[in-house]
Order: sequence, then C-alpha cells, then structure tokens
Amino acid sequence: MRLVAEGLSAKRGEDLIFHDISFEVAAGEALVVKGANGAGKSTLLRVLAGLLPPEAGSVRIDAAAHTVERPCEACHYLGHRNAMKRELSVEENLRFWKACLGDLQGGQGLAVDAAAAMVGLGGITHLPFGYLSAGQQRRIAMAKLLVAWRPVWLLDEPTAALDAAAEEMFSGLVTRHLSAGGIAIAATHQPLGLGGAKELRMTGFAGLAEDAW
Amino acid sequence: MRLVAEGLSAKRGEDLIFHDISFEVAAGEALVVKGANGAGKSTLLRVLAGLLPPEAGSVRIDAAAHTVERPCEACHYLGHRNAMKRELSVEENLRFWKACLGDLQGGQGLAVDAAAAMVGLGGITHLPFGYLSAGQQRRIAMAKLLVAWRPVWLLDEPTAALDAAAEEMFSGLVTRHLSAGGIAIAATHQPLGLGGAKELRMTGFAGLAEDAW
Amino acid sequence: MIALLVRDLRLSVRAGGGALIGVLFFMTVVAVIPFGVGPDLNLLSRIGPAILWIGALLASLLGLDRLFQAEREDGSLDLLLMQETPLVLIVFVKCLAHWIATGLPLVLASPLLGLFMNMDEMAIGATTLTLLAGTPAITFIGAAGAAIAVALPRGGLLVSILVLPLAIPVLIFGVSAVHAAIEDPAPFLPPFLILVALNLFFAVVGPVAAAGALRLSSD
Amino acid sequence: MIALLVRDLRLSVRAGGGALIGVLFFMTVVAVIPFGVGPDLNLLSRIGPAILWIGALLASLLGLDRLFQAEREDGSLDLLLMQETPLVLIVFVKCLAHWIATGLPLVLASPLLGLFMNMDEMAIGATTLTLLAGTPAITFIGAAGAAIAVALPRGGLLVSILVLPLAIPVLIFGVSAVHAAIEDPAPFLPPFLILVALNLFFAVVGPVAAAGALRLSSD
Amino acid sequence: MSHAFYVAVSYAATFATVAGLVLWVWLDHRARRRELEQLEAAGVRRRSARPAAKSGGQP
Amino acid sequence: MNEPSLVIRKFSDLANPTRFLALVARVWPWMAGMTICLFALGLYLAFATVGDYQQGDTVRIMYVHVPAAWLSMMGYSVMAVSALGTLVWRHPLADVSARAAAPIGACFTFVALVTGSLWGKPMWGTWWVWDARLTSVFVLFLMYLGLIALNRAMDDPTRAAKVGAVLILVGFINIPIIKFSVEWWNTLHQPASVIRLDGPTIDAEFLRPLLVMAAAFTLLFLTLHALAMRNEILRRRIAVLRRHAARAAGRPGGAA
Ligand code: HEM
Ligand SMILES: Nc1ncnc2c1ncn2[C@@H]1O[C@H](COP(=O)(O)OP(=O)(O)OP(=O)(O)O)[C@@H](O)[C@H]1O
Ligand SMILES: Nc1ncnc2c1ncn2[C@@H]1O[C@H](COP(=O)(O)OP(=O)(O)OP(=O)(O)O)[C@@H](O)[C@H]1O
Ligand SMILES: [Mg+2]
Ligand SMILES: [Mg+2]
Repeated sequence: MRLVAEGLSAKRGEDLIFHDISFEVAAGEALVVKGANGAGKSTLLRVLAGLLPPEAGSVRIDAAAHTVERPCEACHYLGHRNAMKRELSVEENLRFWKACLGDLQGGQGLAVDAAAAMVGLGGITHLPFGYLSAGQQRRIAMAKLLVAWRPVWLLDEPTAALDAAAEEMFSGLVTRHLSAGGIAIAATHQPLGLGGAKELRMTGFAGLAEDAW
Repeated sequence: MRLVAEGLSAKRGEDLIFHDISFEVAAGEALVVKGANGAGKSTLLRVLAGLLPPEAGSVRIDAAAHTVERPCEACHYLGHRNAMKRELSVEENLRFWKACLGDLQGGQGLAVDAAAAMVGLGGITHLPFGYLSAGQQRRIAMAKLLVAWRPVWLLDEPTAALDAAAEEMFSGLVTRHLSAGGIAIAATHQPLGLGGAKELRMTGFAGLAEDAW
Repeated sequence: MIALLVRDLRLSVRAGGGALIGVLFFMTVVAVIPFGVGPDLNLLSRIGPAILWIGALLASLLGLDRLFQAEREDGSLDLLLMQETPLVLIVFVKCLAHWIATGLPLVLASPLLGLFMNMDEMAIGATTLTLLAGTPAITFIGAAGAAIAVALPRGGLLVSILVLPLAIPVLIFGVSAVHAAIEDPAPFLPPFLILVALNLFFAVVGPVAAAGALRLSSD
Repeated sequence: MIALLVRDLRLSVRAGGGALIGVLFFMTVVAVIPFGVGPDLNLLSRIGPAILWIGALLASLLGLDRLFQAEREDGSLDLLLMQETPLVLIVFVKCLAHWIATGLPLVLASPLLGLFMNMDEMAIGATTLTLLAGTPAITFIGAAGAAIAVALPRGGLLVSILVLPLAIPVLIFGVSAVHAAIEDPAPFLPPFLILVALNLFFAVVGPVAAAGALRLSSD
Repeated sequence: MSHAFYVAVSYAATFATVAGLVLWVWLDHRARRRELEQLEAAGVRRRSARPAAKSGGQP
Repeated sequence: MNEPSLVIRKFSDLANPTRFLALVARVWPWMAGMTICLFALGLYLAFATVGDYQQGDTVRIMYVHVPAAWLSMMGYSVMAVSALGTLVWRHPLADVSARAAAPIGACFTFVALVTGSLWGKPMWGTWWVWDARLTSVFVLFLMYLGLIALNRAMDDPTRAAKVGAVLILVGFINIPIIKFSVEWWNTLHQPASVIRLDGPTIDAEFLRPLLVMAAAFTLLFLTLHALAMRNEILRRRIAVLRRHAARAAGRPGGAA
C-alpha cells in the first residue's frame, strides 16, 4: 500500500500556501513534515485529509487492502482539536468513535479499555473528558487512533502538550502502527523520536495564486 | 518587587491537586514549573491568576511600584486559549486588549504594530484572527502580553505550537521582560531557553482533601 | 449511525440541553402569556394554538444554532466529514436526534399546556397533531441554517434571514390547520396535508443543503 | 470600558445574529398572531400591546445565552476576571452592548408592528415607550441567567427558564402601563414609573448577581 | 361525569405519583449499592475503611 | 482560612455523612411503618365521613389535595433552609438535602396541581384558571423542575451547590405569594381555613381526616427525603472513589 501525492498545491484565501508538492509514502514508512509557523504544514495535512480541496494535484492510495473511494476514508486525522465531548466520559467518547468510524479492512481496532491503557490512562475512562488535564486529553485523542483501524495516520503537532514520558509512549504507538503496515504523516516542531522517517520541509508562502485582481 | 506564594494548596472537584507549595520570585527572576501531565501545573497557574480560589495558603505581591488589591491584577495570564475573537482582525483584537487592560504603573505597553512586529508578524495585523495558523495565533496571543504592561507573566505552555525560531523569539521576549524588572512564571514541558531560571517540580495528586463522604 | 444517534441523545440528556429543558422552556413561555394578555379564558383559548406553535418554534430554535457549531469547535466535524458514510445521512441522524431530544417532548407536553390555555379537546388534538407533523420540519430547516452558520464565520445574519422566513410557512399552515379543525366550515385536511408535505420536503432539502454547506465550510 | 462596548458592538454586527435575528423573530411572532386569533381587528388591537411585549421578551432571550459563553470559550473571560476594573462594571457594559445590538432594534421596530396589530397612535406610542424603558431590564436579568449557565455546555434554554419568571414583573407593569395609557381612567404614570424603577433595580442587581456567578464558575 | 370519577382519578393519580417516587428512591438506592459493591470488588475502598490511611494508590 | 475550616470540622463531627447514614439506616423502617399506619387511618377516615352538602363526594379530594399543597410549600422551605446551610455554614449535608428534596417537592406539587385541576372541573367548571393561587403554584412547579435541570446540568457538585442555593433563596419569594395569594388578590380558590391565626374555621368532621392525612403526607415526605439523601450521599461517595481510583491508576506508580 502506498499513499501518493502528486503536484499538490493549496490556497488559503487568495494565497497559494504551497505549490507542486509531490511525495510517496509506502506501508511501514513515516513522513515528518517540518517548517516554520505558517509554513503550511496544517494546510497540507488538511488537504491530505480531504478537508480542504487542493488547488491542483491529487492524492491517492495505491494497492490498499480495501479500495476506498476517497483517500481520506483510509485516514485518521488528529488535528489541533481533540474531537471529544467534554461532557461525556472518556469511555463514551472512545466507544462512540469506535462505533462511528468502524474498522477498515486490513486491520483491527483495539478495545476501548485496551486503547486507553496503551496511552497510559487505563483506569481513568469513567472520568468526564472535560476533567482531564491538557496532556491527558491529548493522550485520549491518540487512543482514538487505536480504537478503529485506519492504515494512514495524519498527525498535526501530536505531541504539543505532552510530557517526556508521553512523547516516548507516542513514538511507541507510531512505531507499532508502522510495523503493522501503516503509514504515518506528522507535522511537528519537536523531534518525534522516529528513526528513519522521511522528512518534508515546507518553506511557506508560495506567492499569490493568480494576480486576478 | 516580589511575588510570594505561601502554603498554597488547591482542589479540583474533591481532589487535592497539590498541597502546601511555597515559593518566592523576585523582580527579574523567572520560575519554570515542571511536572508530568496532570501534575497540576495549569492548576497552580490558575490559582496564581486568581481564577481558582486556593484551598489554603495565599499569594501576595510585595513592594510593587503600584500596590494592587489582588495580586492577579498585576499579572498577565497566557492560558491554553488565546483570548482572541476569530471574527475580529488581529489589530482589532490587540487594540481592544490594550485599551481594556491598560498599563499598570511602572511600565509602558508597546503600540499594537510594534508588538506584532516583536512577535514576528508585523505585516498581517489586518487579517482576521481565525485565518492564522496555530503558531501564528499563539504568537499574537503573546503580543497581547506586550501591549499592556504587567509586571508578572503567568504562562501556561507558551511554546506549545511554536517552531524553533519562534521559541527563540519567545525567550527573547521573556528575557527583555525580566530585564525590565518583570517576573515570569511558566509551566512547560519543553526547555524555554531561560538561563538561570528557578525551577519548581510538581508531583501531582496530593490525595483526597477530606474524606467527607 | 446508531452510535451517533445515541451519542447525541446522551449529550442532550447529559448537558441538560434536551428533553427536560426544552419542555420547561415551553411551559415557562406558556405560563408567561396570561401575565401579558390577562387571564381572560376566552381570549386565551382563541390565541392558544398560535401561542403553543410559537412556543414550540422558539423552543426548537433556541438550541438549534449549536447543532454543528459545537461539533466544529471541538473538531468532531472534521472526522465526520472524512467518513465513508454519506454526510447527508449523518446530518439527518443529527437532526433526528435533536428532534427526539427537544421536539418530541414538546409535542408530548402540548396537550397539557392546551388544557392550561383552556382549549377544547378538538383544538388540543389538532394542535398536538400539527405539532407532531410540523416540528421536524423546523428542525430540518434549522439544520440547514445551522450548517450555513458554520460555513461562513460572518454568516450569522444570513442564517436568521434564511431560517425564519422558511419556518413561517410551517407556522402558518400549522396554526391555520388547527383553526380549520375548530371552526367547522374550513376543512382541516388541506392545510394539514400541506404541512406534512412541507415536512417531507424539508426532510430531504434540509439535510442535503446542510451537507453541502458543511462541505463548503471545511477549511 | 468604551473599548469593550465597541468590541461587543462590532462583534454583534460582524458575526451577525444579534440584531437582525431578534427583530426577525419579533416580526414572526407578531405576524403569526393574526392567524391564531383570526382577522378580528378589535381583538387584535386589544391584545396588541401584550403581544408586542411578549414578542419582545422572547426575542430578547434569543442570543442572550452566548453573552458570556463565547467569552469563556476563547479564554477572554479569564482575563476579564483578573482585571482591576470591577467585574460588575464589565458585565454592565456587556449588557449595554447587547441591549444596543438586540434590544434597541426591537424598540425601533415596535411602532411598525403596532400598526400591523391595528393599534391606535396612543397605544403605539405607549408601547414603544414602555419597551424602551423595559427591555434593558430584561437584558440585565438575562445576564444573571447567562452567567449562571456559562459553565454549562448547552445552557441556552436554561438561561431562558431562569430568566422568564423574573421577567414577569417587568412584563406585567409594561403591559399595564400601556393599558393605562389607552383607557382613560387609569393613570399611565404609576405603572410606568414602577417599570423605570424595576429597570434601575435590575440594572444594579443583574450585573451584581452575574458577576458573582461568573466568579463562582471560573475554574 | 360523576363526582366519584373525579375522586377516583385524584386518588389514583396521587397514588401513582407517590408510587413512582418510592420506586425511584428504591431503584436509585439499589443501583448505588451495586456500584459500591463493584468498586469494593475492584479493591477500591474508602480511606477510613482501610487499615493504613495513606494518600493515593490502591491497597 | 483556618477559622471556617475548624467550624466545618465541628459540624462534620455533629452530622458527618457516615453518621447520618447510620442514623437513617436505624430509623427509616420505623418512619416507613408509621407512614403506612397513618395513611391507613387517614384513608379510612376519609372515606368513612359523609360528603359535603355542597360539594358532594368531591370533598374527599381535599384530603389529598390540601396535604400535597402544604407539602409542596414545605418541600421548598426545606430546600431554602438547606440553601442557607450551604451558603452560611457550608455544611456538606445541606446541599445533599436540597438536592434530595427537589424531586420529592416537585412530585408533591404535581399532585397538588393534578388533584386541584380534578377538583376544579366539577366545582368551577374548568380545569384551569389563571388566578394568582393556581399560577403561583404552577410557577413553583416550574421552579422545582428548573432546579432539577440545573442540578443535572452541572456536574461539579461543589460549584452547583452555591449557584443552586442562591437560586433557591431567590425563588423563595414565591412561597408567601402562594400562601397569601388568596387574600391579596380575589381568586376562585378558597381562602385558608385551617392554618390561620384565629384558628381553623373548617368543620371538625372534615378537619380530622385532613389532619391525619396531612401528618401521613408529612411523614412520607420526611421518610423519602431521608432515603433520597442517603442515595445522594452514596452517589457522591461513589464519584469520589471512582475519581480517586482513576487518578491513582493514571499515575506512573499507580496500580493499573
Ligand atoms: C390546580 C388547581 C389548584 C391548586 C394549584 C391549588 C393549590 C392549593 C394550595 C397551594 C393550597 C394550600 C394553601 C394554604 O396552605 O393556604 C390549597 C388549599 C386548598 N385548596 Fe386548592 N388548589 C387548586 C384547586 C382547588 C380547588 C378546585 C378546590 C376546591 C374547590 C381547592 C380547595 C382547596 C382547599 C379547601 C384548600 C384548603 C385551604 C385551607 O383550609 O387552608 N383547591 N390549594
Ligand atoms: N475542570 C476540572 N475539573 C476537575 N478536575 C480537573 C479539571 N481540570 C483539571 N483537572 C484535574 O486536575 C489535575 C491537574 O490538572 P492540570 O491541568 O493542572 O495538569 P497539568 O499539570 O497542567 O497537566 P498538563 O501537562 O497535561 O497540562 C488533572 O488530574 C486533571 O484531571
Ligand atoms: N482558515 C484560514 N483562512 C485563511 N488563511 C488561513 C487559514 N488558516 C491558515 N491560513 C493561513 O495559511 C498559512 C498556513 O497555515 P498553516 O496552519 O497551514 O501553517 P502551519 O505550518 O500549520 O503553522 P503552525 O506551525 O503555526 O501550525 C498561514 O499563513 C495562515 O495565515
Ligand atoms: Mg499548524
Ligand atoms: Mg496544563
């Protein structure tokens, strides 16, 4: 399985944020997207996740176990926001996403408790999500990646609020995912501790898209 | 001027998050609060900012240029949320906070444009805040610290979404603030690049406050 | 989809946003009316159906604006947009959950409030029936409005302009069906059937429009 | 404080919603009543003032729940709580901005709607005047409700429930002042002065209560 | 309708409401007891019910 | 900071939850038994007496309507006292008491409303009028429901307690309005004939069953209130234990 991006470019408002970016990531590989603030890392990930239509170029997934119509259906997206309801308990949140996302063919999501244990918060699943500290919330958001199987993980600054122990835990999760034949694409400013990951440097602001006016 | 905390303890719900913490920070000094996720760093900062009533103990500011009634009036608080309206432009946001907060005696806030330039975003103050990238938003939130003078800065994971260059910029800001006789207290997992800062380690969960039930 | 339905229902119960509060609001509105127009029972029974309908409309509208905004703010909307499940279906299920949590209790409470407004049995029955047929339409229209509100950060004005005028026909046909039921000469069925038709129409158009707006809004 | 006022006004225009949805809702309520009572002009003009008042009351409630919730969600509330400026004053200014954005348009629209309700000039004038004197009170009471519900994710309807019973005196004196103005024997001034007094009373009590609730809710 | 009807309905309504209240209290109590027992079974005990009163941690 | 916490400790010694639970466990069977006995006696008296010459059989509705109406007001008064307890003495049991009383009070208010309506149909010819007494009782019902909704909506009990207490006290003005509405405004509803300064004016024939039923209802309220408080205490204990266990498990040194 391979995720292939060809000649991607994307606009925000009138500005071309990046232009003609191509890359390929094969199963078991990780890609780390780097660049200064505002360079367009989040924008690239949102394009990959199908949340922002690219200005040009395309994304596709080759030779997947289960052919998907749109590539984003094979992706997990972990954005800045955790996609959890503060009022529901951690367990209810995870159970909902497990049921709602479902497993894609070719893999198997963990049970809710097991996933919570994997991120080091095993006993804490009956607390309302809103009660957790910033870092704990982020970890639960990562547990969401584990409860439903998706071959591709798109991670936007996954370790922003995490302490050192949690960062280690996280790189363990990613390594495990890669060895199960997954793909991980992460935008980050901090070292992720992924040995042998490919790197993509965003330079930011590719100029006005068109001098339309 | 000195910020003195004596025997602070704080509860969240029924739980005592920390117990009997005392420290002193003098003018020109920085204090870095460290600890694992959920250790109570954010809680401590909120207590210092007067947003959470302490269970016991007190905070006071000694020998300030301008005696304030409550210590929190002499503080800037930079929390996880940026306190900016997405619909208003960056300039409108900063101008509002400058007017609303006002300068405390003993210092002088920068002009809005100058503050934006200090955080490296001089040219984009006309954009709506919601259009900025995560790191840019965080930088603008920092610019808010500059537009109005407060001797004490309380910073909760200030560099979470920042790139390396911005982190440097940030430590420059803090150093400048300290040399102007300010105080900075920051909770963080990442090194802040502040030489000679004091350190406070939170260990987390100090036990049930009272076995009332 | 069941999971989504269950979650939304649970949320509406949990945060107190759902059944109890909607009905309470409805009751409070109705209780306030006699303070304004005076305790004249004849008058009350005449304006009763309109009051019940307006109360129901207001109760439905008050919580509707957060339907997608809450999902967007915490990032859930992004994930829902990425799924294989058609977005229209997701929107439909969310509307359904919202209606079950807030619309249905209103319908159930309306006979009681009808008694308080001194309406006769016929009027009470007709009001309940029309509310049952009409409140889903309000939810579906509202969903389209809520989705557009999510799309344009400055689209608030547009929503109000969009939703209320569309809801007015529902309101008018609802109230006039009740009146037809009470006063003999006018037939009840035509306005009621129009109401049902409006409902079906909006049950399709609302989610489709909402899904379109949500897709456009993601950025 | 001027800065806060300007920002809130700007936001209410920018994000829409505020001003226009209130007026639109007001018009909808008033427009649907004739369908409810039938086209009896005498009756309409009799209940007109009450309907206008009830409509204004309900329209003021729309949007009130977000008064502090929006500030809390983006963290602005924390900063406002820390300031030297008394919180009561901040709340007062926010209420003022909210009233200018949503209450004032209602007052301005009421003469027009009075015409629709077949009210005579005297009644229209009296209604507009009482609305001008009474709607700020509703906003101030509402602020207290909004502050209580600030920490509740979907506290919107709860606000209205908490607020409506307290708003009843305002409604009663508003309507009775209008009635006094229309019917000669009863004097207009006493109920109107009571209304003004209520307004001043709530202008103090509302912000104080709201400030207390906001302090309690910060965590 | 006869007066006896109104009397009967009043008493029936009263009885139904009170019975509902009693039922709610009873069911609530049973559910809470069960939860406590489950916690007990999982080794979570109140501090005062534990030999060594040490903060945090499980026995 | 030290002063009040000492006071709290003293109060906790007087009636700490554990001791309260033990007390309830001891007395509730007696209270329940007495309630049942009183109800049996009251019901017997209610149906043994002859009907009123004016109202016929419907006077029997009085024996449930009036006690329920009294208790709806008493329930709120209990909540108001508890609210004072929360705000002034900061006693933890006060909030538990207020929370436990709300659903019970709401149910009694509901009974008063329903039986009143059922009495009103034969007597006044309508289920409902918007007079001061009836409206104020309806407002009381709405207030109960509003407080329940607020309690449900706020998950942190310590914060909900204060807000709820203030609201309860604000709403207390409704109680005198209910009580004196029949005197202040002319209403369809009859004026007080039992609880009045110059002694009851009601016929002893009706007074006896009424008083017995009132006693039965009051005991019922007290019993249910005590049991509901017990449930509420258990609920909080469970919440604390759960959170405690969870915290310990989440820590690196924790068990899980
Ligand atoms: C839904 C309608 C009604 C409500 C909400 C209601 C409410 C109340 C309340 C709150 C009380 C206690 C008053 C006090 O302690 O001073 C009361 C007492 C009483 N009610 Fe009603 N009532 C209703 C209908 C009726 C009707 C239809 C009748 C009979 C025609 C009636 C007869 C009485 C009597 C005889 C008392 C006892 C007054 C006394 O002796 O103190 N009520 N009601
Ligand atoms: N609003 C709240 N209500 C109840 N408990 C809370 C609340 N916020 C945080 N907590 C709990 O308080 C503890 C400390 O949280 P806090 O946010 O202070 O941690 P932190 O040190 O800032 O952690 P992080 O590094 O993850 O930000 C956590 O265990 C958390 O579960
Ligand atoms: N919603 C939006 N509308 C218009 N422009 C936007 C929007 N979001 C981001 N931008 C602009 O797009 C550019 C790239 O933003 P993006 O969020 O992709 O950066 P990033 O690389 O993720 O930065 P960071 O490290 O700060 O998160 C920025 O200049 C920003 O101003
Ligand atoms: Mg980014
Ligand atoms: Mg933190």
